[in-house]
Amino acid sequence: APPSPGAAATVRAMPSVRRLARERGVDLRTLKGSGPGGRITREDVLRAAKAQDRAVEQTSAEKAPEREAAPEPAAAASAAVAPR
Amino acid sequence: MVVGETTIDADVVVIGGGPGGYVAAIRAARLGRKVTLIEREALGGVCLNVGCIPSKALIAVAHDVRRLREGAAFGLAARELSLDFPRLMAWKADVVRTLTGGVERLLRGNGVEIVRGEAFFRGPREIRVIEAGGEAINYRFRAAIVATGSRPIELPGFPFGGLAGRILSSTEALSLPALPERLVVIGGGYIGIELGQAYARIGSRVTIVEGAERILPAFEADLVRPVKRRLQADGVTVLEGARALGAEAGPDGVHVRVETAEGERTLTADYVLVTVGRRPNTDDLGLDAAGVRVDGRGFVAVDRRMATSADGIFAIGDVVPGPALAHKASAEGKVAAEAIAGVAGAEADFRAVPTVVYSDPEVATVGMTAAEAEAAGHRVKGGTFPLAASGRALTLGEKEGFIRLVGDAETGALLGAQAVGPGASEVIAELALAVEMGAQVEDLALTVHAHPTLSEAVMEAAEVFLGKPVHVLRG
Amino acid sequence: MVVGETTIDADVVVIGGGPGGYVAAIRAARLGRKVTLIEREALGGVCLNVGCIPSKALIAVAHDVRRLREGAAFGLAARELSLDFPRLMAWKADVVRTLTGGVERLLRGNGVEIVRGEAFFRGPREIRVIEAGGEAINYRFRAAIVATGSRPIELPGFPFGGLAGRILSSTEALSLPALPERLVVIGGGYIGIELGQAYARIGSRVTIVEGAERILPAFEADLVRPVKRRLQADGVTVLEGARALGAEAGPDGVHVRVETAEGERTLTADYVLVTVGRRPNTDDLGLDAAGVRVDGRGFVAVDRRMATSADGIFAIGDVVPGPALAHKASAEGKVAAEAIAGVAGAEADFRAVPTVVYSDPEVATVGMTAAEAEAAGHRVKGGTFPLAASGRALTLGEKEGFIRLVGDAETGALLGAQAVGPGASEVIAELALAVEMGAQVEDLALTVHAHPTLSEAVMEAAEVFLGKPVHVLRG
Ligand SMILES: Cc1cc2nc3c(=O)[nH]c(=O)nc-3n(C[C@H](O)[C@H](O)[C@H](O)COP(=O)(O)OP(=O)(O)OC[C@H]3O[C@@H](n4cnc5c(N)ncnc54)[C@H](O)[C@@H]3O)c2cc1C
Ligand SMILES: Cc1cc2nc3c(=O)[nH]c(=O)nc-3n(C[C@H](O)[C@H](O)[C@H](O)COP(=O)(O)OP(=O)(O)OC[C@H]3O[C@@H](n4cnc5c(N)ncnc54)[C@H](O)[C@@H]3O)c2cc1C
Repeated sequence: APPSPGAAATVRAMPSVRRLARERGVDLRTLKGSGPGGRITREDVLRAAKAQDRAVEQTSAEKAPEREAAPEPAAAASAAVAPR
Repeated sequence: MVVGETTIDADVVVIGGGPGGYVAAIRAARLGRKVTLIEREALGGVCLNVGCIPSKALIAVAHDVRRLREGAAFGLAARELSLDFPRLMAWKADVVRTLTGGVERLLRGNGVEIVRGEAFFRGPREIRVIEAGGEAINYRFRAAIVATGSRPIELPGFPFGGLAGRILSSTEALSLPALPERLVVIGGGYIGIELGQAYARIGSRVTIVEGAERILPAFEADLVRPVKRRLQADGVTVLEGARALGAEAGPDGVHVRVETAEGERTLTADYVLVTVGRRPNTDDLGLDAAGVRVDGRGFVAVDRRMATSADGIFAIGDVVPGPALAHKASAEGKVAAEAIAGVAGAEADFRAVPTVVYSDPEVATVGMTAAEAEAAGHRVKGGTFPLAASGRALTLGEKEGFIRLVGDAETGALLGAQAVGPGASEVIAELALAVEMGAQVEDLALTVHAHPTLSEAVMEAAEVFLGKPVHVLRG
Repeated sequence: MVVGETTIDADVVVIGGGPGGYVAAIRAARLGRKVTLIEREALGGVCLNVGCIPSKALIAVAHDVRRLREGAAFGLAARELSLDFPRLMAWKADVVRTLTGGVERLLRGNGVEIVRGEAFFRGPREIRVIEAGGEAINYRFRAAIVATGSRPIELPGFPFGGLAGRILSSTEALSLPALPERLVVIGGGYIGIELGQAYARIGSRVTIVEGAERILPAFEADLVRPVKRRLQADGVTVLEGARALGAEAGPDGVHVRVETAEGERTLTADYVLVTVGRRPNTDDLGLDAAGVRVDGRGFVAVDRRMATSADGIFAIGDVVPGPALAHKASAEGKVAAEAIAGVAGAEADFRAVPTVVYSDPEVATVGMTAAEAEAAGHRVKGGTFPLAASGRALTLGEKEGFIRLVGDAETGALLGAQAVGPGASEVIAELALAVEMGAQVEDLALTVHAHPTLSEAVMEAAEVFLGKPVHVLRG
């Protein structure tokens, strides 16, 4: 059967894992889920985050302090409304 | 310009104290922000004061009345059943008061400053509030949340409050001085159906006029059928594909002219309730001055963080696109508050926002319908279980309805679910969780469900989906 | 030994047509096996005939009565509320008949052969059935499932049927000819509480005598407190830490002598209902001859495939250890059927078997209690939300109760949940799924719950757990 685009577009992961991925700046679409039914697990995200962190460390050490914040466009906007 | 006007430096300003605004205010305060909440009418917004809560209170009692009316089947009989309508209204007001009082206590307990007045933007960083006394105060804010909700749409020819107060919006219909003998409801969406059925049960003669081909047009036809049957059993006249043309005062009540397939008819009523939709409260807010983009229908455009086009200004609830539902407003409120407070990963990333119609039987849906799933490119498979085969439904004497699961035939993933029947409003919670969790339909089949419950039908529907039904011969 | 007795070669033989056996039979038949089901009494077993179903039917009507009795608060009043008890019994019988008829149709529709008679093992591969007429048939089977269920335990001094039929088990209590004026219930477990409360509501004067320190001793004390308060409001006298010593016939009814902390008392009753537990039906089954090992209390030992110590013989439901619940029986029945049919991975691997008490308010639990979680080595964290803060509970006029989540403080995983309140029987379904899915408590908080529902309290309790409550000030 041809791949169903809808199915592909929907990344399967539970809400807490999706939240974790957003927090750690992991794009779930790039992961392959190790859970039942191909679900992406907490461990999958943590592993990806660690790999990402390592990659960042290796390529640009000066970016390190920003690692904890979400590396999404969202981060800039949220800084604008944070208390001074 | 007022002379000597005050300007206050504020941190987070929330405009509107409904389920969107007050929840956002509480969450932001908990996260350490200094919050000012502005409300022009009543804390709790539409939902608590003139929406979800009073309507469900009325419906609960109307349900009791129906149970009793039909009680003879199981041996229950009341010689003279009477309903003290003012008492009912007083109880309902009590429930509302308890809850709105609770909201006020929660806000204050979390250190939220409550300002009574009407707010509008004067610029990208400034909100002006006209207080009850007419005094104006300006707030310079770091972040603002627009949570001003929505209001009923008027139908041409049926101005609210018109014909000497006989043309009602849902707001007035929830606070009548006496039980209407004859009620015409224009609009068979969920609000019209809920209120029309409730009034019919407590004693009004009710006619529902729906312009579309059938009532509850937003829902699939088979979900609505059991509701329509019940409405008819309740004595409600349902006119579908019927257009309300106008209303005139007659000697015996309001005359409502209606165009149906069979020609024009005139309905006579004590009250006419118009429930044909709601529109966002965004017109007098000065959103332009703030740089907040609004679409052609008045909805505020937001991203997944609930941020508008204007820096530092967020919007949630009925003023943004999507279903106008209290729980959506609250969920978005939490996201906005967390985004403002800089919580990493705060995003409105909901797979499943359940919708409930508190008709009897209840209708509840979550996620995709089969049609939507197909449109999204899935090869769709369904699994349906009828409540007529549910032990719990039978012991309740309520066996009309079914639960349907929609899944992906290839992956076995659950995509959505639809339910009609008693308790559908609660059964949908498990299904919402399942969709959010990315569950396989099989997960619902393998989870032990208590017997006898209505939720068991979820498991049974899952087994039908999997081709191994137990309590039906074929799915 | 009978001359000329018949021996039939059978494939799968199921002994017992309760929720364990009939579900196993259907599943095995669907999987292509030839199934013979043997039942000595009525299809549907205890649950459908004299257990879950008739008790819940009675409770549903008793609930209506209570709603109406207390209806004055919201304006509902009936001049003369009357209950036609024989009509109620007839309706209940009707519900039972519909469901057991359905079971028979499902069995036949799936090609299951139904044999009426009493079965016992004659050897490791042979079952003898004594049919109603006294004729014996032997079945040589490939696989057998023991699903013979359980029966009520007698209390010394209170023989069932004794004192001229005034000492009852739950079976008789569900089919009385007339409403008892005075009912003494010995045993305040879930069956005693459910039936005692129902009878009190429809008009009996009820006294419940519980030997343990408190009623519903299997449940945590705070879950039981709202039930006890309600029982008292219903006019039920609850004697805790009280021992029933014996019964004598008196001129005005049965005299029941009870020893309480305050000394001996005598209660006078029309009927005495004894509900002090159930024991497995394993004594006259010839299990020895078949090589099936049974423990000291009569339960059949099984592995996760529901296989007994004897090759090809499986056991499920009330005859095996674990909670005596219909849904557990059915779930095990499916496992046994699939194991027999060679389905790979068929195992009873349930994390969550919900337990429900259909008292009012309902009590429901799933997974671990805080104490159990601690004993299992978890650092435990809780999150509780009171229904007094639930909009739905208030609109129902039923605000007693709460929902509590038990989670692991370190990992945030949900371990279990307890609920008491209206609708707890349905709310528990979401929680069971959550435990089965290995959900984080956070998943319950991030899933949008419809407003206003009782299930929303699950989300709120999760937010309390996470330290970010919305609708309470502190958790
Ligand atoms: C009869 C009825 C029944 C309903 N039943 C349900 C239901 O069962 N479930 C459900 O989910 N939804 C239900 N709804 C919909 C639900 O009420 C709304 O979706 C919800 O109230 C939206 O919340 P909100 O916070 O966005 O806005 P609102 O609740 O509309 O609150 C907005 C608040 O902002 C205030 N405000 C507006 N403009 C200003 C201003 N310029 N300055 C200061 N304050 C301002 C208003 O006074 C109001 O209090 C029902 C609605 C109706 C009418
Ligand atoms: C009043 C009451 C209320 C209850 N309410 C609930 C509830 O709400 N929810 C819940 O989950 N559970 C409830 N239960 C418990 C539930 O009924 C049992 O857990 C369930 O019936 C067990 O199913 P089973 O298939 O193991 O056995 P059973 O239902 O006991 O069925 C066993 C069947 O085997 C037959 N049988 C026995 N021996 C032989 C033999 N030698 N030959 C042929 N046939 C034989 C019996 O006639 C019977 O039909 C209740 C029980 C009672 C008494």
